Amino acid sequence: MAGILDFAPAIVLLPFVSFLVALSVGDRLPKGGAFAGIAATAGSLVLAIATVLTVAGGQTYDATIYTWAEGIDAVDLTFGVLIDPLSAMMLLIVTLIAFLVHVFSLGYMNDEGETGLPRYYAGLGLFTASMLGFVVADNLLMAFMFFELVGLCSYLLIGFHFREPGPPSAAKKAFLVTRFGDYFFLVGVVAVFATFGTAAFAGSESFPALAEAALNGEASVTTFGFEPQTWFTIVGLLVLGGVIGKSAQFPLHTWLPDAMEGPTPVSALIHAATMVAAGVYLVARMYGFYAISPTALAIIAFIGGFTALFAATMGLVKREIKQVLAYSTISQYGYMMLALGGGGYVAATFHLMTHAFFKALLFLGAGSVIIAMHHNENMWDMGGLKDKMPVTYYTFLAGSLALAGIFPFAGFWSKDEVLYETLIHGLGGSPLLLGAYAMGLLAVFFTGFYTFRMFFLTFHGNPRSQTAEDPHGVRWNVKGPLVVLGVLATVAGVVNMVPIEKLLGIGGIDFLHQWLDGGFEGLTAHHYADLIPYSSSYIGSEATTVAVGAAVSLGLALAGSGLAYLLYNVPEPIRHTDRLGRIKAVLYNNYYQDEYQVWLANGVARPLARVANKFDGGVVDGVVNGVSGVSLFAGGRVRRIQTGVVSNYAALLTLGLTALLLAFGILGGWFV
Amino acid sequence: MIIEALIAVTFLAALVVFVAPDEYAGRLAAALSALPVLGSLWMWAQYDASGNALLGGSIAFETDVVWLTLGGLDLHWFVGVDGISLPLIVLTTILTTLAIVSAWTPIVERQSQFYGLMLFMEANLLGVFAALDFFAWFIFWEAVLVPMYFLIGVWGGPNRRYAAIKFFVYTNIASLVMFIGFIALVFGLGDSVSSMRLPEIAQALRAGELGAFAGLDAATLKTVAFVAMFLGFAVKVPVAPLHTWLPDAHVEAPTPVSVMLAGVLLKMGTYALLRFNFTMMPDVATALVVPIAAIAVISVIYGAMLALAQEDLKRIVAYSSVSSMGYVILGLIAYTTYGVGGATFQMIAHGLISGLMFMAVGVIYNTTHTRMVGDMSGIADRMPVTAGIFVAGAFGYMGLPLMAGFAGEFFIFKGSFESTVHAGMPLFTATAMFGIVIVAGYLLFAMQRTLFGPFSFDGEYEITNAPFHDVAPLAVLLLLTIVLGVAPDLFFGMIQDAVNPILTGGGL
Amino acid sequence: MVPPEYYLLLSAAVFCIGLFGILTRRNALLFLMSVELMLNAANINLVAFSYVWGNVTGQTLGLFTMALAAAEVAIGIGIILVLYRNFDGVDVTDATTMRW
Amino acid sequence: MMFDAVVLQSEPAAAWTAMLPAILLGLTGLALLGIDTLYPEETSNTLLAGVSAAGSLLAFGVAAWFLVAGTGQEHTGGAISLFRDTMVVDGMSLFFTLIVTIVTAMVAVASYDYLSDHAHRAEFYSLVLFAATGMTLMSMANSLATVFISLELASLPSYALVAFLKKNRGSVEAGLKYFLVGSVSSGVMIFGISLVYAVTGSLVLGDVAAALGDTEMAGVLGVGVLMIVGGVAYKTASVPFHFWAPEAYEGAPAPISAFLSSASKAAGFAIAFRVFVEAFPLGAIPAGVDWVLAFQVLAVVTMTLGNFAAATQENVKRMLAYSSIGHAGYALIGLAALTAGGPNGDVLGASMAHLLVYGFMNTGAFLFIAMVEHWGVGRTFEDYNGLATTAPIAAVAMTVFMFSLAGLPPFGGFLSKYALFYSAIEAGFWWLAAVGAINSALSLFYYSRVVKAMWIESPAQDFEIQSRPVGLYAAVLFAGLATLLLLPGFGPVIETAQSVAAALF
Repeated sequence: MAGILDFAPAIVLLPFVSFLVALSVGDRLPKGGAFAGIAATAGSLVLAIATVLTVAGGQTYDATIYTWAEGIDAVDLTFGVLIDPLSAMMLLIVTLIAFLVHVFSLGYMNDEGETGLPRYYAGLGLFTASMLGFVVADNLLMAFMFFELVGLCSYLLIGFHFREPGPPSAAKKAFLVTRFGDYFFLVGVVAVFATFGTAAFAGSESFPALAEAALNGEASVTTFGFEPQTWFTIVGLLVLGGVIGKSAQFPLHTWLPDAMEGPTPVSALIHAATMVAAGVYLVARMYGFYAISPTALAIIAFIGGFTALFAATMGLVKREIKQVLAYSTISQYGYMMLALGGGGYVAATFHLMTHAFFKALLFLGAGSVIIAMHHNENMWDMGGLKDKMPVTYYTFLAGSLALAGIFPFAGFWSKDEVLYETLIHGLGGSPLLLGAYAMGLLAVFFTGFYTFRMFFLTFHGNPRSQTAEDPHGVRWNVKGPLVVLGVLATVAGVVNMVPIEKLLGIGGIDFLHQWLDGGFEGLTAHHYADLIPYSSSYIGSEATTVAVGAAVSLGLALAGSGLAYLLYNVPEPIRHTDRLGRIKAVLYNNYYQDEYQVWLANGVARPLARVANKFDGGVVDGVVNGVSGVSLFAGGRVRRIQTGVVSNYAALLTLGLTALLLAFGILGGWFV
Repeated sequence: MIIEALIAVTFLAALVVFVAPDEYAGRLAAALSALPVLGSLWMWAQYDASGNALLGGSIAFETDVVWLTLGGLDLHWFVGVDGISLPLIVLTTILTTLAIVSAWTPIVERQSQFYGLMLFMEANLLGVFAALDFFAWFIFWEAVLVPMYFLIGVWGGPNRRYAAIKFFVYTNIASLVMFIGFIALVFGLGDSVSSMRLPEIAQALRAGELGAFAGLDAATLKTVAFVAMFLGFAVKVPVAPLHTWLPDAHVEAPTPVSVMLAGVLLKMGTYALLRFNFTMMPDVATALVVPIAAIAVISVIYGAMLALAQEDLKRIVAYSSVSSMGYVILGLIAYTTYGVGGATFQMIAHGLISGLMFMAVGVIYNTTHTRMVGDMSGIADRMPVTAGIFVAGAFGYMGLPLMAGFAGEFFIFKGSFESTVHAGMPLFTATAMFGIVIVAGYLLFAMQRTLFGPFSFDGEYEITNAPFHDVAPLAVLLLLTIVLGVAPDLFFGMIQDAVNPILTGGGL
Repeated sequence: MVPPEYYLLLSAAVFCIGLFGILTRRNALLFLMSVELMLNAANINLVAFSYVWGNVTGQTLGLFTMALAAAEVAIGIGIILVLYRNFDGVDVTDATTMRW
Repeated sequence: MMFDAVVLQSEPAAAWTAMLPAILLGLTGLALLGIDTLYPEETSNTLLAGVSAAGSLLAFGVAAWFLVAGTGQEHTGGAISLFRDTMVVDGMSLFFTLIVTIVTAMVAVASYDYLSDHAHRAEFYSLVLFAATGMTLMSMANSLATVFISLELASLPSYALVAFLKKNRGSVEAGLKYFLVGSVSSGVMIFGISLVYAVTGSLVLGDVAAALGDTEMAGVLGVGVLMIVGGVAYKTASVPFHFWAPEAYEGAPAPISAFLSSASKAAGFAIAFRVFVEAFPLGAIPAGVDWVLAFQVLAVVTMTLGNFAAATQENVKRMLAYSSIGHAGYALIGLAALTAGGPNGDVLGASMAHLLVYGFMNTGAFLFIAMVEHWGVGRTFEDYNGLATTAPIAAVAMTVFMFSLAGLPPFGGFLSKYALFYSAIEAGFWWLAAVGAINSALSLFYYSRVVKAMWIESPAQDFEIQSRPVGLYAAVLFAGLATLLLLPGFGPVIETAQSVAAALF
């Protein structure tokens, strides 16, 4: 079928071409190669839409397009494209966000007279290409390779302003922390190869399928002396390491707030569509492998729930607008992990999508604000921007409502389903899940609070600084993307209105469920639903459960937002969080997470290295030099025999001869 | 005859350059060194052999004539290549040319001697990788040291005398130990071999025709010889704790020499380990798997930790070579297609990348006249191209996918993880793999402190973009690294083909 | 007749006297004389055992030895002469410019 | 007793010619004296050097021709023995003649420049030639008597040559020490010979061996044998009779140091090999008299002492002197690794081949020093700093000598040393080979110090080289070339050596 799906590789290649263009001749192009990037991402977007439509038509695509290393008497290592509902949806999201970010960059970078634009657009292009490659990857190795390239691009873009001290350090931290996660991921990849002899995602010979078969005793795989169940859990957790790193889950979340040093559009790209999304997407991609391991699922869920709450609390007290958004990102991805761990595959995907929209929106909105504020990000210097930048204001409002999970904005639906899935499976006999659910629920309140604290501080009240008095205007290339995303953030929820369906009994409006039920055998939501080790039970009936769950979460969200409204929607807001005292200090310092990690690097690794160095110079090399020293000393002694006095020579000569004579005489028994 | 032609041409080139006047020497040497490059590429294009040269595979470009007879053993002039040696020959020729070009700036005195010695070394290196008779091989093997000794000693840094003599004596003693070990094997084989041709000896050993010698029964003799040869080669590789000559040599040596040292000379050790220990005595190797794997892991982690402690960019790269070579050992002991093949591939990959890194450091040094991380910052502001390539090379060193380093390392990890020689291999592998985190650590720190941040440099030198002929070799190497990373099969195919025969039989 | 062992003992004694002289005398000339004693110790053996074995080989060599001894002395005196010139003295222990 | 004369006449005329090389050398020496007497005033240095070089080269040519033609070897009817078996011409004697003559030739050519401003050149050349005659005779001596006489014939001129620089304290001191130690050693040796004669009643090596079987005076024989070992040790500069060597080599004129350390040493080994193999064969010797063990001890001690002492010298010439002691230790393996019924031909042959290669590389090294002395550069390592910049060609040659002496490929010294150790292992003495190997590894350190000084160090004071001594250059370059070519060309050498050595057993 030489269908549109055969052009899937082009989706990846177009941004790559723009990368090459911007890198090679970017400085000779207008706008530093921006248009190349826009054109490329637009092309990818079009292709992605076409792809989605085709997939909607029931087609899927899985083909090996390049053999990276052909094994002789060994497995081949290949690159392939896997297009199924999940990847198609993700392609759409990524290309859309990337396109909008490119457009927005015109306003944020070009209009602000940044230098080094070719480098910037080259980075964006490569970033997009890597992420798209990761999305369409049809096996774990290819996924890992593009996963790493994503990491590289984040390094390059976060460190874009390399002449300042901050960005390079942040970039280094981002790469290093995620590298730490990727170490486990790589071990996992190798382990998957060693266990199953393949790393394919789809098909009967894919490793999730083989793992499932192995558990049912239908296939035999190398499990290195473990129970298959245990070994699969171990492998799954190894791969999870990469996820935790990239998706900034506890305890590897520390890099993400620092990554705010990068240009804001890049932050939008990183948080909404590319790097951070990659982790969650990976779990969804190989969900069939996690679904068979209760332990892995439980751990994912708990990490997710904890991160959601943990990050939300830190978001409460931040001063910079981007910092708040950063922690909200961490927290939101926590929700997705929670859903995945809680068996809510669809919910997670759903939240991934909605979050992509409203978080991109919020970041771009923040970018717009930052332009207006002449790159001052401190919310306490803002205020009263409401009337000066209405477009930004309203779109930002939509985004905030979505983030807070207020009905009927997109965030509400997805977050509600996340919590709902977790709840019912928790009730189904998994107290751990209930715990995670509780944390998620609590986080909803905080989310509402910090979101609107940010919102009111930024837009309402009186201007608290000169720049806030008359902010710098923004042009179409900023407003356009905001509007698009604003609409999406508002309405995207319709694709999966499960509560409505459940409550009003309107069938068939859970489009996303149906969507994700398509595609490859073994990669469908149904299949996963059969796999997950949870049973569901309800508070009373299913409908009541839905209602209760929705009501509770919505209530909490409203409560949080309301509190923020009371405290901060005043002309002269004061720093109420100071009342928290010590707690605020703890929160503001992110629970001293960075401190201990920096300590691990500088307080443990480096001294250890220095000790090793001393040992190497002193002992190991000392032995080497010692040997030569000893021989030279011996030489110095030996030559002393040569006194220079000929009589001594005669004496020594005689002695030597006599010694020989005596020795041999006794030996040979001459004197008997 | 192409191999003889290659070696002869290089020797002649060395002679010509040695007597050429200084002002042309550099250009002349570069031009002449292009001939072997073409030759080796032609060989690569024409390569038609298959299998392992030592284990009965067909040998490409073979020549075999008797040289002299000693104690009933024929010494042959026996050269030829297989899938293992050919990539290394290509690497050698290319790297030499690039190193010569990169020498144009830093080498200012006694140039004709310098370039002559470089070419002389290249000729011997080609001999090392092409020779299939032990004696011819050993003569080339030792002859490589002589030019290296001068290159470090004459054109090196302030402490060059110590470094040169240390390198020279240390590696020579190592060769001696190895030599004794091998000769013991030959005696143990007795009449079952009639010459010192490696294939003959390898096949005899794998066929278990080793007898007792010097009061040692066959098994003990084999183990002793294995250990002796392993130690001898381990110094060259180098493997911790026999590595201490390396940092001194690297720090003192001028850039192009470091490039050759890290790029090719270290590979002599791993190549010899593969050809001798692991091809000829797989049974002993697998019996000693735990200590060998342990040594590999220690080299990786310990080397990386040492690199983390360094302030001198060159020392950083030098120690990270120790770390990377540890991976190679790990791959060799795995006895899987991906393990041994990956190790061989990693030799090429590391040759390119370490060459790239040393050259990049050299280019920075040419302008700043310092290599100390603390002495400069924000260099990228003044020399963006160099900085860009430096960053790319550094990421290559960290094993960034689609660059040669990742291919080599991943092959090794995969191969050694799934290796069946010992139940602990997955654990060893996982431990060694942590090196990829540490390497990222020290390279990122070094780059952040030297290349990025606000520009500051407390030296009287004007810091500007490097001349084209300094940057060009870097670009070429970067390109090659990426090409090999995207299409490893350019070499990996023939490598696997030559490696697979090692993995079966011979007491495995 | 005198048993041959006696000749051996005699020659050994002479030889040892010569050796003793070499070890104790610092005067080059006396050194030379002591060497002569050693040579003559050998001559005793040669001549005596030539008689014991009833062939003249030993005696012939004895003659040669005497000649060689003379030649040696000739060279020796020459060297001692230049020694005297350069180190103004014939004490063999004076010449120690080269050592170790 | 008239029989000697009678025998001489009754000898077939052809047999005479077998000694041609020795005779040629002797005649050349006489001719030089003749020239000197004809032109007492203006004896041309060129003429003298030319004649002596020509004479020794002629002798070399004849010996080589004999060797190729197979004179005195199995396939042409075996060894040619003369004068009632007191002299014998066979492959081995010819082989050593080759070494002696070629070294003599090189020394003669080199002396041309070295003596350019000295008096008494004719004496110098003729003494060299007479000593060389003695050395060739040593390689032919087949009776303890001829052994002793030829040895003295080689030694006496050497004493004079070492002390040749009469105004130079070093030279005189060297001569003195060489002479005193030498005379003592010859005293010891002749006494040993007399004891052996006392036991066996014969001096011809073959007869001695025959008479060994039924002796009850094993003790006396043992003492005699050990004393002969002493005499040999003196000639080959082995412990404990090596004490003269460092001073003699350091103090003597450099060409003479080359001459003694190469040719004289080789000749010493010639008699050692022949005497112990022929007169005290392992089969016949009484169990108590284990001279192989003695040589094993000497070999180990000698090579170790030589190398260790050389490692810390400041004076290049003295370092070379010690290194030549070390090499004597290596060569002694040829005797130390002999076994009844072992591969003795290989062992002895390997040792001979090593002596040949050593003849080139060591002579070359000393002649390089002669060149440096000729230039008036000092003798210490520091004085050699930066020589490569002023005299690169000669420096390359010296580098070749140093690495070859260290046994480094790709030079002749590597193969000869390898062959030596290999044959030792072959004979079962792998520990001897191991000691040798360790020692040569250590030796690399001090040899490379010379190289380091010449190439790596920068000259302390930049001296101007006024002259390019033709003779010295010719000799040094010839030696260097030979050292290099002896790697690919080692095959015929080792094969000849081992075949002619095998003929002894």
